[in-house]
Amino acid sequence: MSPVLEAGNLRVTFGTSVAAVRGVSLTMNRGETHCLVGESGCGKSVTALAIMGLLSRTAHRSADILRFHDYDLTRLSERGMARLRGDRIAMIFQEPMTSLNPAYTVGSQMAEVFQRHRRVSRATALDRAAELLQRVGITAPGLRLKQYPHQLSGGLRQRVMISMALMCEPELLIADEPTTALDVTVQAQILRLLQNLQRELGLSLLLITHDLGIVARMADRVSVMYAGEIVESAPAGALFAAPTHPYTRGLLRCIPVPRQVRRDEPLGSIPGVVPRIAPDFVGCSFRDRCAQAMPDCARHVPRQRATIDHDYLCRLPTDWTRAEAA
Amino acid sequence: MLRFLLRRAVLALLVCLTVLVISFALTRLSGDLAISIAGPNATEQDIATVRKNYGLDRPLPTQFVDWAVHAAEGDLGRSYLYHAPVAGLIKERMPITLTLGLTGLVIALVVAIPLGVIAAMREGSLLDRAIGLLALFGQAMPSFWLSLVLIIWLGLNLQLLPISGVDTWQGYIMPGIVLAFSAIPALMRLTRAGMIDALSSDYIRTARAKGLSSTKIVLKHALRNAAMPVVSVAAVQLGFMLGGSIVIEAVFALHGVGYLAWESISKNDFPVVQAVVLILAIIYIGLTLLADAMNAVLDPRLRAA
Amino acid sequence: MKHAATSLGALIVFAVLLAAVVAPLVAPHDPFVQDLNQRLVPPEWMDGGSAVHPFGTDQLGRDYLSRLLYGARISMMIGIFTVVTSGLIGITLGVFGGYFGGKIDEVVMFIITCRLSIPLILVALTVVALIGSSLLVVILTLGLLLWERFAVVSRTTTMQVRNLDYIAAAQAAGASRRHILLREVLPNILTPLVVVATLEMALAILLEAALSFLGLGVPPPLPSWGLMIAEGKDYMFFSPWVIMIPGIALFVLVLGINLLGDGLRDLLGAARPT
Amino acid sequence: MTCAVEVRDVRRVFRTHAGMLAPERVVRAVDGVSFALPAGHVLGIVGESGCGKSTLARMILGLLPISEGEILVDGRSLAAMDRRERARLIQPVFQDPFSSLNPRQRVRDIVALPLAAQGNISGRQQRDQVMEMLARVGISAEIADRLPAQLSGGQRQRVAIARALVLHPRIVVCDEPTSALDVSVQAQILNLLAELRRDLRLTYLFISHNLAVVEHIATEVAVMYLGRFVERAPVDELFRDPRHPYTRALLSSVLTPEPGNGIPDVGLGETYPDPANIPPGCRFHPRCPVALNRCRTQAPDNIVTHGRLTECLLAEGAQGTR
Repeated sequence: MSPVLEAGNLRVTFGTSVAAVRGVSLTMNRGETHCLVGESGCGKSVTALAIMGLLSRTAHRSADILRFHDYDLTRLSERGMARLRGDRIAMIFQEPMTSLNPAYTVGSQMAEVFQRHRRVSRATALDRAAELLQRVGITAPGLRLKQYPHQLSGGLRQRVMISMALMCEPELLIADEPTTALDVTVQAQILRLLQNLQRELGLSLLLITHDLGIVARMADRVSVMYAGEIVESAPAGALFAAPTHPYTRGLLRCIPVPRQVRRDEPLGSIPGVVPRIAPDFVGCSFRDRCAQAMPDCARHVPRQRATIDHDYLCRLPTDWTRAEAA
Repeated sequence: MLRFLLRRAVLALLVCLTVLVISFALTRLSGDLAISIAGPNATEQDIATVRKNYGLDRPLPTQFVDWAVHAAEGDLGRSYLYHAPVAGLIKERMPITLTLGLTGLVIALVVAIPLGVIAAMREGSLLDRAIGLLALFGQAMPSFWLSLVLIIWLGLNLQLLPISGVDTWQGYIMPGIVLAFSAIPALMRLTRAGMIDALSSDYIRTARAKGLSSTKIVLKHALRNAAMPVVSVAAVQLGFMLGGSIVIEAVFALHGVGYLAWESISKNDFPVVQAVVLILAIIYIGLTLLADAMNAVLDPRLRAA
Repeated sequence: MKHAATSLGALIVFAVLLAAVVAPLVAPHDPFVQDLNQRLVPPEWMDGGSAVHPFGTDQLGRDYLSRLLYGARISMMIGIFTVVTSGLIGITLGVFGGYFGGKIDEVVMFIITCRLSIPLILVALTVVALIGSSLLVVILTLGLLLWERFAVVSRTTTMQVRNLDYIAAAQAAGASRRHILLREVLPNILTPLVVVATLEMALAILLEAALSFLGLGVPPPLPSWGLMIAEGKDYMFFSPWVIMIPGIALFVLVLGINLLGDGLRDLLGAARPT
Repeated sequence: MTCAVEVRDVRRVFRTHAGMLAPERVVRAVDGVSFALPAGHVLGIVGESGCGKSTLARMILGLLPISEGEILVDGRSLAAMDRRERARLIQPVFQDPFSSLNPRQRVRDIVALPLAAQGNISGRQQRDQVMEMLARVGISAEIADRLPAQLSGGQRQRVAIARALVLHPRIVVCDEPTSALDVSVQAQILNLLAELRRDLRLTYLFISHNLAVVEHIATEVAVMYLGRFVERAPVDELFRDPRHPYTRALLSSVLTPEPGNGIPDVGLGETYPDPANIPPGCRFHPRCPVALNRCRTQAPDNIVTHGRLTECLLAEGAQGTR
């Protein structure tokens, strides 16, 4: 089966001084949830926007491969890309409070995407919108369609965003930190909804988050990003069972986990801060913060395989973690 | 909600009252008004007569209350110069000033909004900078001087337009253009800033992610939100333009309210000055209320939940 | 290009300021001396012009270049002193309203609304007409009238700053109100106010010219640029330079101030107040 | 022994107006909170946005007037204290390190402010104490001359902590001190706060929406919902035996990094809390998965069972089922 989305050596630069994405490769299969995880500024959102063709004009994108089904996205015109967006590839964003236009009703904004791609009447589109609102667990869709965004709570707005994204039954849904702005209980509700929809509709979901808890609960496959690169990529189970890149391991030790607290014992932490990366940077971008760094880390870093579908970007051998544990 | 509207109304009334006091106090600044009215060659006797005739020998508070009560009834006093009721004079002249103001506003909006939208869409480009420079030129142009230059150029050299008066509608074109010049920079900047804000907003990103056409994104999603502040500023600008038309009416010899006021100031006809200040203030307050109401209609967030 | 525009603005403002300061030293003639034999002499570059009067003479035979240079003094004085007066009034009102909020803010807003609703030029004209026209009266009148933008901008920026946590931290640190207003709030609202100051300076210069043009600003024979245009108006059809020269001077000075303001806004990263 | 902080039935009401045609909103942000915090303890206050936790913090810091009730700090009424005295007792650390430092001042002046405000400390003493405190929070001397814009988020938060501690206060109110930071930096700051508390014998009021963080640093936890503490207990007990249905929902929505467990059903409905419109009876009943009829009318205010505050009519029954 051919992949839904395939990216090879995707790069995004802003001007001449900032390389936001530096050679990202990833493959998404049908019905798969792929989590892109990393801290702020690591390039995960830029990667998503680059796939969607939504980068600002100051950004420059290049890729060896960027395919969605049979479409070569690197060659597609803006008009052609616009025809895919909202129809076969949909996206939802972090801020449900500002992602809906305050001047139009929920119904108008939902109907417009269906009308654009399906050339149907407004009434048909509104019927479809009501159906989808119901689908995402909104009990009074007729009322909600007539309301303006400011009349809805954050959780409801994000449900509206999700149902709007699903209007045209897309195959790929990109969700960029969809629950970061929400309260924890609402976050759980929205994620559960996303997970159920993904399974029922056979969606391919590219979920971008900084929260390893969400990753563990949602992902089939995980890619950990640091300073514009995917430093480790593996199936979720393998990644949490045997994290191999020093950054992944450090990150996991930083999170306090409920009911596993050992008081009086400090949390693990990673010293230093994320570096600014210029386009001509060579070597491992994590080396300044890494306890295992060695002189060779300033040279080109090889991508190694831990297992058949688990790879990482580091000079250390796969079994270095055993030495660390000892 | 009723309480809020009531509050606004009381506030507007208070502002009117304050303006009333200010404009009254203003005309009493010079000390003895009677001396000014009687003129430079008047004798003591003349001044005393004037003082008696105009009721200026009464205590100030009495004069004020008397004037205010009459003003509230629509009687704005009598002009010393025209020997006619002030209210009638203003009523007669107002259409010219209003037409001029509206002409100026329409020209300003027609020029400023498209320029602002274009500048925002090409933010940072040469075109954007050229438009910005144009706004600076407009801001720096002394309106009375621009009027004179236009009179020489369009009126005299090219003989395109009449150089004074409003016997035909063409008479409004030149003064309208000059008046518009003063409002264009602010309106254009506001449109541009609003459009830049809107275009970089999350909901525009959503609209793009939905695959909408760029025309629809700009005209339906961005402009609608950028237009909201422009509406209220346009209303306020109209108020300023009516007040500022005095200079332009003087240059083009348009016998509107501004011209009347200028004449009255030069000739110490203070009942007229007081009345014009008051009327313009009331119009301004009315326009701001109108702007608020229009915003409440345009912006769903300001409507009742 | 942006830098060039800012530099040009600064250069213009500096040049006019310099002209104002050194006018007595460089002016070729006494700006007030009339020579009825030399009326309406065209500028040097036109037919009939001479190097004796590089910018020609006016209807009373006064040297136009000298009058222009002395006129710069009036414009700069008006611009600077008006902005100082109106800035003090407006910033005080705005900061108090924005910081204390509540009833105090309501009073400030009321004062601002009253000021906005009285027609500016009309009231300025009336005041000057009643008190008598002099440079000082014009400066004071404009200073007392042109503060509302300072007040509006400093009020809104103060309200924004007031809600930031460093103000709360200073309050929690036990800092006095005086310290908070002068050291925590004021430095952080100054940037947009610098831009307002340039806008108001330009406006004050234009208004003085307009008042003088209408015959109720600076009294003759002072060489205000607005007054020069008014006096030349009757001769403009046959001697257009009498209005073109002071008009262009006025336009260039105001443009320079605005260019400088725009550049400062970009340099300091402030949003332009509208 | 006097408590470090004692709060007695404190309330705060806000009135806001959205626009010309909108009705006035009356928000009861804090609606009757009482607690006593002994010195040396850490009270973690958890709750969702809009529950009133930051309003409560600001009232305790004396930054916001109280509508009703009383706050005692170190046994004395906050209202009766002058600003210098209050500053010596209680200090804040705020959430957003980008807005909590004056962008126009250098780090050393920012940290010196509480000392300078006391008015009786010499410049030399101020300098010494500032440098000592900066060193203590891990900020080197060369950074002391920088402006906040030149620092990273973590460094800024360290500066904010140094400013809070430079007067050696007894109580520090931390309002979401790590939620604006990345996880790797969050861990550094949490460790620093824990270390400083131990060394300087501080009492913390630690406000957070992140239960895992609170569990890590707090000795006792209060769960806040629509302006009230609905449950309060020592940290171990609360996490081992949550009694209020809201606490249980909060706990179940924490996503631990355990792959394969899926997303739990927190059991809360579609309605969201609105502090301008607090429901009658139990304020949680519209979302509560186990609400009974009487929950709609009967307010479970101040129900204490077995020494624990649990504002739930079903607390006794719920306890039995566990």
